[in-house]
Amino acid sequence: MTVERNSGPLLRLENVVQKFGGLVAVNNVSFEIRKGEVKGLIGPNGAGKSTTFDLVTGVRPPTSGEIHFNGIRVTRQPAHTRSPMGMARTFQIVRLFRGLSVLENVQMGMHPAFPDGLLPSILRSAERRRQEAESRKRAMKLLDFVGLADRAGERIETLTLGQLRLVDIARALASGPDLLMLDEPAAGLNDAETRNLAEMLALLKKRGMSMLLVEHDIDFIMSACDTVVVMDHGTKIADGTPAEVSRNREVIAAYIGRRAADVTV
Amino acid sequence: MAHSRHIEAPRAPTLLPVAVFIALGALLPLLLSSGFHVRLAMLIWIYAILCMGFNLLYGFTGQISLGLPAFYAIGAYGFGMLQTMLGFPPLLAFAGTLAIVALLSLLIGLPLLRLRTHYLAMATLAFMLIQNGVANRWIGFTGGQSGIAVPPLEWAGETLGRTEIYYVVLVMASLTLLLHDFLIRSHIGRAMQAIRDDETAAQALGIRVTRYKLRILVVSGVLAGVAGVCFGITSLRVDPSLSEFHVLVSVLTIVVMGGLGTRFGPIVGSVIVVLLPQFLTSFGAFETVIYGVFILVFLLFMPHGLSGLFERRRWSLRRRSSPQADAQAREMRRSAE
Amino acid sequence: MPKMKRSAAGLAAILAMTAGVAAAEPLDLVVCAVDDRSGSAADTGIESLNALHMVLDPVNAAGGINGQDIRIVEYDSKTDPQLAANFGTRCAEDDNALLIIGGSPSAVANSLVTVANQNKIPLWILAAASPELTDDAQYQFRFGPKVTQDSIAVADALAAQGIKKVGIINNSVPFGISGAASAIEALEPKGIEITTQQTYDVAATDVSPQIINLMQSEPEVVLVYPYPADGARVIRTIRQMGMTQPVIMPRVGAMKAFRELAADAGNGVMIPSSVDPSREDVEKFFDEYAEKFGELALSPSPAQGHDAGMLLTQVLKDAAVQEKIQAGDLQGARDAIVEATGRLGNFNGLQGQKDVAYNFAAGHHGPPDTGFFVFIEVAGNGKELVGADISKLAK
Amino acid sequence: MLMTLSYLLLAGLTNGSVYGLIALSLSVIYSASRVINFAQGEFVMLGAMSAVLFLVTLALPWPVALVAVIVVSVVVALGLDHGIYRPLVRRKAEPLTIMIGTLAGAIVIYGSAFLIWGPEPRFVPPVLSLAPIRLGFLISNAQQLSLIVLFFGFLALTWFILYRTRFGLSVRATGVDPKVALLMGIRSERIVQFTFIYSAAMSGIAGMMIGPLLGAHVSMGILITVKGFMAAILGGLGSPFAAAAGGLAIGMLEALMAGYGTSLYAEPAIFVLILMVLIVRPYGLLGDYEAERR
Repeated sequence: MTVERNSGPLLRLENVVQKFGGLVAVNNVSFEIRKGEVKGLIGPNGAGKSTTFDLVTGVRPPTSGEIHFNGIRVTRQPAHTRSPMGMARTFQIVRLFRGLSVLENVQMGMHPAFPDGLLPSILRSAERRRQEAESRKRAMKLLDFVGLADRAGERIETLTLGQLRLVDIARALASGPDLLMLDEPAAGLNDAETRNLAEMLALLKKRGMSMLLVEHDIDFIMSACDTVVVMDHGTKIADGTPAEVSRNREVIAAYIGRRAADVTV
Repeated sequence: MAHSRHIEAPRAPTLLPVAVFIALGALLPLLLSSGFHVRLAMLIWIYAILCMGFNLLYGFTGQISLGLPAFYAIGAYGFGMLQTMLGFPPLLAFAGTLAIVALLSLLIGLPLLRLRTHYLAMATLAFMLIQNGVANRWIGFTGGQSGIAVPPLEWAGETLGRTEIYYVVLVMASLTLLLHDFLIRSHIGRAMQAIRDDETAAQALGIRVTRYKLRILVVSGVLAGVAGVCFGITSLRVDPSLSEFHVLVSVLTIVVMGGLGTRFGPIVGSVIVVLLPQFLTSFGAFETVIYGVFILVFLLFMPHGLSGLFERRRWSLRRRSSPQADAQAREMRRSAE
Repeated sequence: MPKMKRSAAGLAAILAMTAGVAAAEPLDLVVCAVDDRSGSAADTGIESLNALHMVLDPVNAAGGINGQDIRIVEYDSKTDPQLAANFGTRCAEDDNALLIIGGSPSAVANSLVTVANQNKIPLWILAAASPELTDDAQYQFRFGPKVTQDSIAVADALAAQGIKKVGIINNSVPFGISGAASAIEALEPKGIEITTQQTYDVAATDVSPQIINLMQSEPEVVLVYPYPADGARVIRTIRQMGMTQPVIMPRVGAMKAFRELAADAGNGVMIPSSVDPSREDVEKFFDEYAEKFGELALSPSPAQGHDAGMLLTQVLKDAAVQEKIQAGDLQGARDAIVEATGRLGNFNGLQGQKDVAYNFAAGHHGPPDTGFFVFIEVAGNGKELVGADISKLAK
Repeated sequence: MLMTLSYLLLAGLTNGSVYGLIALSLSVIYSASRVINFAQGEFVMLGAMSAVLFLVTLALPWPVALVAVIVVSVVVALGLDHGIYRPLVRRKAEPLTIMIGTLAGAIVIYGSAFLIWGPEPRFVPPVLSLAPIRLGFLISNAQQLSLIVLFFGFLALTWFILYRTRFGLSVRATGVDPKVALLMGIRSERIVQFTFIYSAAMSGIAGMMIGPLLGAHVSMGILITVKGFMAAILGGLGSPFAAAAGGLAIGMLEALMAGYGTSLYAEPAIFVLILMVLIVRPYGLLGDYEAERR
């Protein structure tokens, strides 16, 4: 897919609203991600960050408002169209494919590049074989990048949760995205794994990868992100650098108060 | 996080076993003394064709169709009727039959693939019952319960003998096997398994889930049709019993025994299911119970079937079992469900 | 342990052992019985096989034929035509059978016919009623009447009594559907109007919607094509709703399960039967059968098995057949059996009216077209079957 | 006119009650385990066949026979649960693979019944009278009417168990989310075991009561189950009451189709109708409950 590169923001949300029956889960949220920017999306439980993430990744269309990616209106485009456009995501609950090996899981990220359909795949077999070889090589490189090259042939069941998240990231990177969207990548990881993840994200950032990061862990997000959007009760209450946001009174009020409640759960 | 050491990607499976199966098939008539054995061999290939379609659909894509026997029957009926009623030559009748089953699968699949698991299973079962009901009732068209005759295959004015027909069936089975193998070893097979394992994730990676399901449904329908045509040319008859429950039971038994989602499960399973009743005749009334117990034993103790025993060894040898990893994998699986 | 032996033989066969038959040795007298002994048509297959044994066991006990025992190889086709075709082929090619006996449901018989013609082996069909089975027949013969003969017998009787309007009700399994279809085919040329054809599901507990339509179509006579249990349901409902018309129920009406379930409602149900209970030899045979295998209703299947056994002993004794058997010429023996069946097959069996013979001559290969049926009637609240007076049809 | 219609409705109700009973038993199991039990019809067969054993062969009085039929059903149900369902669940088989397992179970049950009773159709003595009963201008009999009573009785009992007992609450909770149920201290295996037993008893009793009307035959199971399957998906598998309603709907449709349309093509036509309903409502007519949870 040829995308005309514009000079505007990579991702733009305009007055996005999502209602479930009478409940307003996302209320008039707008923000942007520039190229090379790492944006965090945080908020207490039920703030609407996961719903917002779903809207951006195309799990469901918003009730109203617009979403643009690379200057293209993607508001109502179904989920499967996002990856070819350059949007790749990971999942909070790791959703790797159980029946495939680690390598094959990563190769799946490159799927849209292959010929579509049965006949083209058979007819253009030379091209397909070359692509297949290339995709294996690239997938190995990505596995090497996340440090799991030696596990390439194994079933994903044999990996630890931390390793699974790394495979998920490698799979997302495999599509060669312009924007990498990570849904709570640190959830459930131990300290060492979290540090490892942070290092890797920093490396990706250094290579110029734009990212949207939904996270629960405030420390993780504050250190990893250029800018942070804070949501509460479905509304955006702050948008700025970690330093700015952490000084924001509304954020502190909303967050600290609720966080105490979170802890007791 | 740069890793300097270079690790080779694990090797992709080769075509060698496929070639071995086809070569065995080609040699078989030379080894078999009686026409009865050749007939059994033909039936094995016919069931293998039918079940490779089912394997692609359920074993690899996770979509069940209990209506496959209907397409099997329609294949045989279509091949016979296009020749006897419209005077088509066999090749044209073959092409026409495939077009009919493809179109029907598409028509059925478009609306039904929205259904999930048991609903899809029952809806496709309803399709089989409709086909069977009509085949039994519309006597003027389908010949009712005694069915219709399928004209024997001819070559240059001569009716083909059993061994020649065997090779016709073998060619069909080999093409099916190659297609089956091509699909599951290519990016298409990966996508199919991705859909089976997690539709949401597959969608997020840019796979057009519905379109893939529909394609595979059509492929499985067409393969069932091919199996039906092959049945027609071997048995020279087709009747409604081709879409009765026992065919469905055979299909399910074959994939379970052979191994769901394996490369050669349908062939291995067909060998067992075709030969087993021939051995079980000596058990008289115990036959049915033994048959049922057989399926159960395979389901319970050999989840990947006979074929899986060989194909999966690669996995189990490498498997590192740490309790922690196991627990986490379990947790992951549970939350994915 | 014959079981062990047979499975070992099967194993050897599957492993593609060559079974070289030495040319000079006489052939074994192997006869295959491929029939349904489980599934919905099991009774026909079991009864006919029992009767076949009743005839052949004494023959074997008395030294067989020319000192050779007749061996029956039994296969259960389970109402599965594909399985039947496999077994048929196995008989022809592995068991080196001289002929195949069996095939009671039409679909099974049909697939056996294909096998018989491919392998050039004689096939004696027992109960299967589908008319085209013996069209242009070469290798296949049948002992039971065609469903059309059945229907023609009914149509003749109805026409003779001046009946003009007949209502038909049948179940939705193949037996009911094709039975009704053949009845319609036989009745219409006689100028008899079909007032309605009603179909019901065998699993339906209440068939009154169909009976109401039947009643409102005001037939003079009702024809029913059911299985035993649903037949009883139908006849009960017919009588419950106050319909008093005569009811004709081919085949099933004679079955014990039907008569038990229908009880008093079954009284007067008429059945065209190929077995005439008033014949002495028939009565004697059924008494003997009951002694060996338990009480049995008047059913054509044992009679067919018996007649097949009788003809078989005659055919195997035939000089032309024996010559080929002694020479070890299997195909020759099979062809000779076909020829001998046609030649010896004009004999009086237990089926048909007294002194009416089978007609296995070329171009016919089955029971005679006339005089094969008698009408019998359910009486005594289902306990008895007696000769029927068909003049009661025209009230 | 009115008479015809009333007859059709009564027949629809009677037949629908049988389909509804099967659908109800299928759905009770499904709602706790997410598995369609292909062997459900075999319990109807077992009910009918063992009724012959207890009532005729052993000549027991019918209340004793009824208890014996229930015992047989429950024992076989336990075998199904422990021998097939649990081992498959423990090795994390897909629901459809478990369904194939129950199909194998059905073959084993059928094969064993064949060994015991042989292939002949049996006569099941009616518990109630088959003599005509007049209901205004309608005529039926006690045995037929008892099926309607049985159906609504079991419907009420199922409702009571599910909605009026603590145990029912845990059954429902297991159906909604086995993980949450586990947190609440509910062992879902226990619950599923109960649903197997309960459904088997229901079907066994149904078999004993249907037997005198349909006759008993070892291969009657699958014939009966098919309509139950269709009823369950027509109404909605996820809720026992929706499935039962599906049974009534099929019974009524069949009667009306036979009464006013073609009786020959009634069965295929109804299956076509069910497919069309599923196209519009993928989780059945009343399946909103399940659709929302996805």
